[in-house]
Amino acid sequence: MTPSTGVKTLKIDGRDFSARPDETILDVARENKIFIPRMCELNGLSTVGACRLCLVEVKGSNKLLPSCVTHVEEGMEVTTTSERLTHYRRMIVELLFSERNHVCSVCVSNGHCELQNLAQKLGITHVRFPYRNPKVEVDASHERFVIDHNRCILCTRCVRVCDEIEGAHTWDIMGRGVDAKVITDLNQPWGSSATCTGCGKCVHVCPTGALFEKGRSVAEMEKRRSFLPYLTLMREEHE
Amino acid sequence: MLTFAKPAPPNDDKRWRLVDATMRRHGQQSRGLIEALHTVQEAFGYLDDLSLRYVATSLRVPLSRAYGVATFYHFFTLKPAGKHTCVICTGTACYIKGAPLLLDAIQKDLGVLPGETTPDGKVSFLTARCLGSCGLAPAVVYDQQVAGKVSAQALREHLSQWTRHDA
Amino acid sequence: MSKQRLATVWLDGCSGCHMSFLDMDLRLIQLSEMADLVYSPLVDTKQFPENVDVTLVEGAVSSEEDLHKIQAVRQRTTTLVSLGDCAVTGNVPAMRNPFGTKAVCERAYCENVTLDPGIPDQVPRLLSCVRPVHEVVAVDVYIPGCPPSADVIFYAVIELLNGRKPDLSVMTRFGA
Amino acid sequence: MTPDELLEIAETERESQKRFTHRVNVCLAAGCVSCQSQAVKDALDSDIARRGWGDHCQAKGVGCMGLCSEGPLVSTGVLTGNDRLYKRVAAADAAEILDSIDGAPVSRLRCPTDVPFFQRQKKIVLENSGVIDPERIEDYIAAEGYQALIQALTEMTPREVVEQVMASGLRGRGGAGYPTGLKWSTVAKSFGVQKFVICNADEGDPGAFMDRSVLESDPHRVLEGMLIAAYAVGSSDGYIYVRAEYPLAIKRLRAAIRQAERAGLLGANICGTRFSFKIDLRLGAGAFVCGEETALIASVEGKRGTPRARPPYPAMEGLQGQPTLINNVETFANIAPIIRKGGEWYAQVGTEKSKGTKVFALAGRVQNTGLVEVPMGITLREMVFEIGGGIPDGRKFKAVQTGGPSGGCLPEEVLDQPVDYESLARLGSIMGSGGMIVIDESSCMVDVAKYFMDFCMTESCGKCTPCRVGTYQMHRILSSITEMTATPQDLAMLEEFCDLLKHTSLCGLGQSAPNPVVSTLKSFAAEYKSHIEDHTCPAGVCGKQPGGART
Repeated sequence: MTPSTGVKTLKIDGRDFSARPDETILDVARENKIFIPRMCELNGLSTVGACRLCLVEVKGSNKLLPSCVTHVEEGMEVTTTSERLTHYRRMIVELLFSERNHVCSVCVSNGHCELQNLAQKLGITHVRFPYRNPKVEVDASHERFVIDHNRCILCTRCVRVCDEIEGAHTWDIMGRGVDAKVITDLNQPWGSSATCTGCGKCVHVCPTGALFEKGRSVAEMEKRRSFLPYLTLMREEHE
Repeated sequence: MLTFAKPAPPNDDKRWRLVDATMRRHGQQSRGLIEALHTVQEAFGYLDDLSLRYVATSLRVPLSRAYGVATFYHFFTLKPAGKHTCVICTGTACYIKGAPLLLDAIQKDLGVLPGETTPDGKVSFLTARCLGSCGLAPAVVYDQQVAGKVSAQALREHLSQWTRHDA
Repeated sequence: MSKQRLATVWLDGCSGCHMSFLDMDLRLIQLSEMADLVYSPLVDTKQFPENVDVTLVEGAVSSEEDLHKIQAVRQRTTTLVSLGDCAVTGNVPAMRNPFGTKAVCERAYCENVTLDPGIPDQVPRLLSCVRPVHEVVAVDVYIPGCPPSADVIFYAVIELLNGRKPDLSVMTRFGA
Repeated sequence: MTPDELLEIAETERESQKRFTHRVNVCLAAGCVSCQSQAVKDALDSDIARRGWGDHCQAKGVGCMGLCSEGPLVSTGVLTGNDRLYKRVAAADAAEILDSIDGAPVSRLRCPTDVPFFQRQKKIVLENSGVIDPERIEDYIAAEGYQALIQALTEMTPREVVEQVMASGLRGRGGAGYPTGLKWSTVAKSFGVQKFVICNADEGDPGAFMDRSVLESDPHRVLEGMLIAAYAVGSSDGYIYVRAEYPLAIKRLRAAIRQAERAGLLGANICGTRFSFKIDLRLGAGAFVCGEETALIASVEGKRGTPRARPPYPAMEGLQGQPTLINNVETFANIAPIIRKGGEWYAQVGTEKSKGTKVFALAGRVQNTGLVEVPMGITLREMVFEIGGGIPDGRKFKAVQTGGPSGGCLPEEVLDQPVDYESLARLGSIMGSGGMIVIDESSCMVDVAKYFMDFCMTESCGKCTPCRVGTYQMHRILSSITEMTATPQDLAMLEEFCDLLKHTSLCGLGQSAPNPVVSTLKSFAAEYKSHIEDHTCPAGVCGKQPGGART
């Protein structure tokens, strides 16, 4: 069968797939249950290509390409897992662990954390680089939620869900480099934010225990994300 | 239809007119944010919550985005500057030609780190990535005046003039 | 074949890893057939002996005493194992790092003390920064977990005593 | 303005200039201004008035004369061929210079011009620099200014303009060396309701000041280049993104834009054609990463200057999602002469793959520091030892750093290699925007590598993980080496990070951040070794100077 106009055929890990031209490599992989690690990408949000975990090898390109923002092309041959990719992914996850103070054993998200799970999946049993141990705050001023910057990996999912889905744009990033930090409004206590609607979407898209509901103890914070693709689709239908 | 009214300036300080003019020139659009912040800093010396809030709401920029922009660019400062400012250039040429000695001297004499102001508010100590005056390395800017080939001794003397008898 | 020499060391940790070690229950007997426990908080040896085949280290390196101890242990051990998150990551003990030693001591010995507050001088001096074991000495095997389960410890120790290097990432993880 | 009107202005200006049989040019670019050259100019002005010489003698403020380290620079007799250059001139010297104007030169101030520093240069970009008054459009027009624009608008199709730029072989002078003609042609062919032309004047490399000098010395040339580009690609809106740290350049650009608008060279229906173009300034605010195209666009849009993934490239989807041409100052400054004299004329200069000239900011431990323009293909040795005049104070050469924080440090062994895009890349550095810092034996190469890593760490935007945290970890290792506490394992880890950042970072800043480390590890491995194994710094810098202990 020949593909209809516009449909692209490509190979991922040696298997043949067809895809719409507006799909990314990651979209196709996800549809077909091929796991590509990522932290900043979340189905239903815009993509930023920031965490660099979803880099893949594409035949003919000497650069590694972020699968979340790279659109499929006819005849593309993609490799999602290789020794080299795993090596880089491990280093990136180790960097994330070394950046802030991730103490899994006392974390509300222990056992439900994307960072923790990915570390295990990549076979990381220790972090080879010294921990940075920055002094960052925990903001519990919101009546229902808490942000613990110790566990934030700056994936900006909260920023995007608040802007794109809720439409409040309460969150953004301040500063730059390793000192960057997510903030609410004018870097004020979350509880005093006039723009926050308290919808809690940011909490549920957060991959780690950085954003959580009050009253949750160690390992008790399970996140719910199924609402997201649904909301995004509803939104697109209305537009 | 939802109407949007531009907020009134926070107070009757005349300098808001300058800020308003810049925002008008950019069609009250969010893309004028950085230019508006430049004007605020030029007029008031620094950006505070009041001005950030005013500019953000006038240009319909989310507050967190305005704050994010203000803190992304190192040229902007959120704290009032001291009476005098001393900028040490730390560009490559200046570094090679002894800027570290100047940094050391100023940190010892004033007891403040780059980006800080002395507790008495007399001197702000800043560093610049490159003033483009590499031919004059190491370069220092004393209150907008560029000085070239500065020695630690000369720097100390200049600083002591500011800190000693300051009318 | 003579029995191998096994040791366990307790640095800055809650002893939960040692509890988990004890949770091996009957399997401890199986273990004792393969190895002698030559040093451990669970036995009465005072000095860390020479020529130890496998040493399991619980806890992070927090004080000068920890530092000296782990250096000696490393010298006298063939295969050094970081057991549990404190040894592997610094974990809870390392949560003091962002605050600095002084603030931590004051909080612990002065602010929260009503009777005779004051920083004692007879306890080992704290290092400025709590560090995982591998940042101080070379580590051969890592067993993350808080604590790692008895099953994981048993599997790891048996493998090591049999001269194999176990891959533990499938069985345990940080915080497990 | 019509072509004839332009010629008339040029003619009138030349005539009025002829009146001045004696002229004293004073450098009023930032380097000399900071050595009080304005006072020199003022002294000359008042002395000329006092003498009643106003009808035939003029003190003229001009742009950069190049030898910044010897400023303030003053020249006389440029028109008569009896030109003399004076260095380190003070206001008190004004009378003496005027006294000598027809006689013997003032020998104690004289700066010889028959030396390689001046003789080896070939000026295209800087042809007006130090000659014309950057604050007067008439002076630019008298020096054939805006002729290329008129020529393009009245005699050439946009496509022909692109063809000339293609034929010139000009490559982007901002660093990466992408063929300018190809970029123009992509933007020209891209479809958009609106197209933008942006001049990248966010000269961020520490140790580079070429763009600043061009903007201060000859701002109209940059405007003309942008106008021609806009015509070629079909754009009506232009921006100049200039560093707020360059107040003089901003002032002169603003004045130049106003003058060009008044002369009908900017705005609607330029020269009576259907071509309209306006230029607006946008001030950078101290973020090196905004030199990256997509970050620059974000910044022009008033946002945080974080880069995004490419493709789509700005040439197709840039500012406001529209096709956008971004070139740097020096690239635009090359355009007018290319159009005026033809692409083939330009292509005769330089090497096979790197055409034309390149402006370098020569600085560091070298006798002559300042701005030089040389043909591509000149060797590094000629740059350092002939033009630069070698190393002062009897010290030994150690390395020359090109390309700033994205470049590398090149050792003695490669000094005979030519300066062009390919050679520098092959040697492990890059052309970059044109900073060239000479390093002598008094500097420690590990410390230099740490300096650049510190730069990249603080300039990282923080968006992608490898750059945000990787630069921090690399800087930590380099610090431990300079503090003599590093182990061989740390060095191995450093190399792993070099590889990681190069291959996984989102933008050029992160991808090239390891370059100074890689190049020093390659050429100065012994210095790393002695820090780690013998705990000594061969240059005696680390652990002693504050530079060694900076965080």
